[in-house]
Amino acid sequence: MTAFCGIELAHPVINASGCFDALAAREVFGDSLIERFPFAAYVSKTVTLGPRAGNPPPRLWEAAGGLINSIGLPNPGIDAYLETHLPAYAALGVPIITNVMGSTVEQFGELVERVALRDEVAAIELNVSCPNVATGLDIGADPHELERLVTALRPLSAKPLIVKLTPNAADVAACAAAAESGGADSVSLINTLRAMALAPGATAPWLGGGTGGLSGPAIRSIALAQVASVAASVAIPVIGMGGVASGADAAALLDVGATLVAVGTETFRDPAAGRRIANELAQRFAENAA
Amino acid sequence: MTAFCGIELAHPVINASGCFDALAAREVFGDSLIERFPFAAYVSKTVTLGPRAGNPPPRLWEAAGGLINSIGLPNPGIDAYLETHLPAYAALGVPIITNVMGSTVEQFGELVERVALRDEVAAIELNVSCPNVATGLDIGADPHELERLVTALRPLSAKPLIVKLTPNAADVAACAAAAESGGADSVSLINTLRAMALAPGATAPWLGGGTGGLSGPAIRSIALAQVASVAASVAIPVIGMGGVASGADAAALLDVGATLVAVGTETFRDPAAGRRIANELAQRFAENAA
Amino acid sequence: MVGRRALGAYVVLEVGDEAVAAAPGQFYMLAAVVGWGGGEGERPFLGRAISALFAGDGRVGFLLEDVGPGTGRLCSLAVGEELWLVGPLGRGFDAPPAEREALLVGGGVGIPPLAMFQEAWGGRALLGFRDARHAAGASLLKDAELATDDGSVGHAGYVTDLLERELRAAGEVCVYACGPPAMLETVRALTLAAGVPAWLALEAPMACGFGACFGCVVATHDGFKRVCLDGPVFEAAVLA
Amino acid sequence: MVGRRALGAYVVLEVGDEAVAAAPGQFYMLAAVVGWGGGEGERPFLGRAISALFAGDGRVGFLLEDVGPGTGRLCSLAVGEELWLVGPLGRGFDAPPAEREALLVGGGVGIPPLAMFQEAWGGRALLGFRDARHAAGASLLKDAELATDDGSVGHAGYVTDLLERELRAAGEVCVYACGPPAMLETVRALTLAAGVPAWLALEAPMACGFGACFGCVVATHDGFKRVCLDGPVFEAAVLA
Ligand SMILES: Cc1cc2nc3c(=O)[nH]c(=O)nc-3n(C[C@H](O)[C@H](O)[C@H](O)COP(=O)(O)OP(=O)(O)OC[C@H]3O[C@@H](n4cnc5c(N)ncnc54)[C@H](O)[C@@H]3O)c2cc1C
Ligand SMILES: Cc1cc2nc3c(=O)[nH]c(=O)nc-3n(C[C@H](O)[C@H](O)[C@H](O)COP(=O)(O)OP(=O)(O)OC[C@H]3O[C@@H](n4cnc5c(N)ncnc54)[C@H](O)[C@@H]3O)c2cc1C
Ligand SMILES: Cc1cc2nc3c(=O)[nH]c(=O)nc-3n(C[C@H](O)[C@H](O)[C@H](O)COP(=O)(O)O)c2cc1C
Ligand SMILES: Cc1cc2nc3c(=O)[nH]c(=O)nc-3n(C[C@H](O)[C@H](O)[C@H](O)COP(=O)(O)O)c2cc1C
Ligand code: FES
Ligand code: FES
Repeated sequence: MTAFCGIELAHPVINASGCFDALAAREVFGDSLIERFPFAAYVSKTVTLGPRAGNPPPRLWEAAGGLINSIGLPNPGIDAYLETHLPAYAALGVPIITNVMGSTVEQFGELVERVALRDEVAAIELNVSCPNVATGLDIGADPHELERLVTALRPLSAKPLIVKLTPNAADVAACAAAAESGGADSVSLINTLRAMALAPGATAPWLGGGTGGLSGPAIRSIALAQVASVAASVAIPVIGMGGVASGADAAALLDVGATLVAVGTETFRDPAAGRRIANELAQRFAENAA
Repeated sequence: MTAFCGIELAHPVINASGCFDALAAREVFGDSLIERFPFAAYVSKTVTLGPRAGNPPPRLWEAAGGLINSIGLPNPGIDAYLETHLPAYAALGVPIITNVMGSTVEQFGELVERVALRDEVAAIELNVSCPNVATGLDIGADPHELERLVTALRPLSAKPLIVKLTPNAADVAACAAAAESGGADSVSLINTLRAMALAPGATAPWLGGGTGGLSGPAIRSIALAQVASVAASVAIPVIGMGGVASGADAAALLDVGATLVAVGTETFRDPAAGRRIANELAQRFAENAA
Repeated sequence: MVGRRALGAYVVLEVGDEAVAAAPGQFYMLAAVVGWGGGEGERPFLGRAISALFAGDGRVGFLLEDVGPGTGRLCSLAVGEELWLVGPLGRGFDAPPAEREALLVGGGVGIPPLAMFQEAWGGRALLGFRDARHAAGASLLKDAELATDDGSVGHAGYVTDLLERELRAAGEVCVYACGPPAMLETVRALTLAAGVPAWLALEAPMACGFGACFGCVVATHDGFKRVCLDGPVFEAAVLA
Repeated sequence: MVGRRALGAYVVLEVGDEAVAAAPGQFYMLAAVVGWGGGEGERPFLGRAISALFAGDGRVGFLLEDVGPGTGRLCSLAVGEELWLVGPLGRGFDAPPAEREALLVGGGVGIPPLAMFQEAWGGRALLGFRDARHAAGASLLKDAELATDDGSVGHAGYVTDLLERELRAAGEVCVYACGPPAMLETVRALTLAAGVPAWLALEAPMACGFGACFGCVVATHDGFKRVCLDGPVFEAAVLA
């Protein structure tokens, strides 16, 4: 068992927000998914106040050792999320972390207040880092703004608040420390790095959103550096992610100070990656103990 | 011919600082190197006031689609550089760009003044971005500090000043604009991204320097996004680099607004990469013109 | 992988799988276990979506054309080499309404869904190809009428010319189509104009194939839909 | 690649090249043109430094052991597959002084420089291996005295035990060594203590192999030196 902000988890591997649609996966892989859910907790895709359609396609570009996405945070909005999605997630049998994003402190406040009312939710993750949406980035990259935001949100919920930091910052450790000062219970990182690709044979951007965010093995070593520097700078637990594809990758993040590890892009290649990585981790611990 | 800050270049492909030791290459590959020097200009490795030994080994880690280095800017110091290296570089037959780094405005000032006296030097590149040395980073990531630095250095030399920006910044375009306001003639980017790796089977960092910088194909799409955003924000010419391995990669950087392209890590795999990429570029232009 | 044969410009792969039956139009995500990625540009990284050509008795078949690093590697697989396989995925074609004749319209690597459709429910096939080498793929269906761009086999021109002719001949038909985007767009326009029901099996760049990434969307009158989850088969009338 | 054969635990590759003669201890940077990178961990990305085993007449030979993704791919190459090759690189061994007997000490994949040395200038070889399967590599030299870790061939123990014996037997010798870091460290300590001149061919992680990256340094009394440019052969006395 792994303890995280007072929540008991079966193992330290969870999904990265936006990289696993549990309802779609159940539709595709059937109820066996719930019996053996690959992750120790389920993190929702980012939810905003109103519904969002997301960016026009194409939304994906395969990069060297990774993926660039410009999905653009499509989601049904907080009403539909709370009414339809959340009760369905609750049936997964693992703690639910709801990830929210607003463009202003007020929007964030409304989102946190509404989510706080729901017993199904174990923790709230604040996406202040999505590189596809200008507002989220601006708050998350500036320690002062970030501290102000978290300070304002802290009184609105007794649930653990996780701040998902932006990696597109000069000093991520300073941002993490600001989140901690504001009252965050945990920080998570890294989100995708701003990236771009041109259409083959053309001079225009390939992605409908213009730019996108890079994830996958290409960002693994950047994630490790940022998680190490953040974990050394704050006392609150850290959720590490970025390019994790194996137990060894997960172990490295734990070794530099993360409490949990999240898996995103690798689940696209292997839908059972969460379970596989948790098993590989358990085996490493067993070998080290022996 | 390509024009850059009043310098005429045979083609738009130059080397990235620290990724090609022209003297060593001549020793290894012979004088044929000079007859067909792979780059249109030669950028020196970063030079500091005093000599530096660099970081303890190991200095290299192979990452997914790239390389992490913690070389630590070994160099003979400005005296030996001006006395021994520079005259040898001058024999290469291409314009010389000298890359310098100080820890303070004063150090930078002394470096620029001394280099400015030398006719062999066509332009000066200011390394305000090396992630391996704390000081370089701090100046380059903060637009105000950067503008102050460039403003102070501008009167010290009539030679073109190129500011090599750090990619580990929240808003690289703002840094570029600050460099331009300070009087820079050009900006170059991207330098390596802060990254880390653990030794296999260990919990300690592999690299002697603790962390290092990621280069190569893994950072290509990040470089393209940063170069595009910088080129859209400044009027001065931009030198684009980061993961360039082919004419197509170079063309993409030119398409988003770069004037020159620099090649680093790819020259490790193919010492003639500069010439190959310039040829591939020329072929593309010929095809597009036809 | 248990079998491999060339078919004109294509390669047919046969892969051992725990034999879930796939519906016509369903697909799998495929990747080679060894030699996936690396080399120039370090691609492929993600799996590749490939339609089932047949499925059952512990085997799944695929029809491939080498158009890039991913399909290139899959085409180069030798018998005995291992594959990552996720599927069957997506919503395929439904059985055709009894009162209408099914017209199967497609071409190129779009023929596997149509071949499975014909095997299950019959239907008359109109197929288009670049040239004779590609037209060899038509042997996967029965009695197909052909068109080739270069006129080397069948009608010289587009397969949609053949469809236009059929739509003018006022029979009660419905259309099932799979092929390159431009072909499907023409099928959509023609059938809509003719008031004939049509179902199209679409392609889109995919990262996951099971609804996780929201990367493969297509615009419909009801907003963006995931091709991998809500499709790849869509009724022509719902597409925006 | 023009030739390939197994030799115990090793593979010997023969590659066509424009036949620059290489000196004993010089090396090449090698990468496969196809299938370099990708797969688990997306490595290898850079070329791999491999010593010449022979060179001339348009051919270069290499001795390889599969210890990771790079050497693994090189070992898997079939005749006819293409290689990227940069070299010969580095400073190899110089000819031994006439007045001293050359002792060649090494093991594992460190034997190619010693084999070329013996071919050029003679010398008596003391070689260490893990076991009999690896000791097959000794056939690349003439009349080598062997040690194996498991005692299956020759002396049971380290090759440096044999060197210690030789250094006690007060002949006028000089030592040329190539092998794993721990072995070379012992050779350095023993020869230094005995006041015997020794040259060591070192290994270091390399990105370029031609002095460009400053990544391969070793500490000497004169500061860090690049193994690829100033070495790989260093006199034992200069190493810090
Ligand atoms: C549901 C479905 C079923 C399919 N069925 C089949 C089938 O049965 N047989 C078959 O052969 N194919 C089929 N395809 C098509 C197949 O999936 C693609 O051709 C394949 O993914 C191409 O991969 P590649 O690496 O070979 O080529 P790529 O190089 O990926 O090129 C394919 C196209 O992708 C774009 N592209 C180029 N570079 C990139 C990049 N870096 N990132 C993103 N996009 C890029 C370009 O538009 C290019 O033309 C199907 C596709 C779908 C969605
Ligand atoms: C001058 C010279 C001559 C050589 N001659 C020969 C020869 O003749 N024959 C031969 O077989 N070998 C030779 N070698 C050794 C050979 O170059 C290495 O064994 C090879 O580079 C290993 O590559 P790999 O991918 O197979 O293994 P790797 O996985 O790269 O492992 C090799 C070692 O590198 C380290 N390592 C692991 N992961 C990484 C990483 N991601 N980045 C950096 N380091 C890592 C570890 O210490 C590991 O033990 C020589 C080396 C040098 C420098
Ligand atoms: C397709 C895709 C969609 C994503 N959507 C979200 C999102 O909605 N909210 C969020 O906070 N992060 C989102 N992310 C970022 C991931 O949660 C994660 O931080 C990042 O991908 C790095 O991890 P990885 O390399 O394991 O994918 C998304 C990433 C991808 C690839
Ligand atoms: C081994 C190595 C050494 C480098 N040394 C320097 C340096 O001395 N000064 C500098 O400004 N940049 C240095 N860089 C950064 C490169 O100039 C370049 O900005 C970066 O590597 C991205 O380009 P690439 O992906 O083509 O390598 C170095 C990079 C590498 C890989
Ligand atoms: S491919 Fe990921 S949602 Fe369709
Ligand atoms: S390997 Fe690059 S300097 Fe030696």
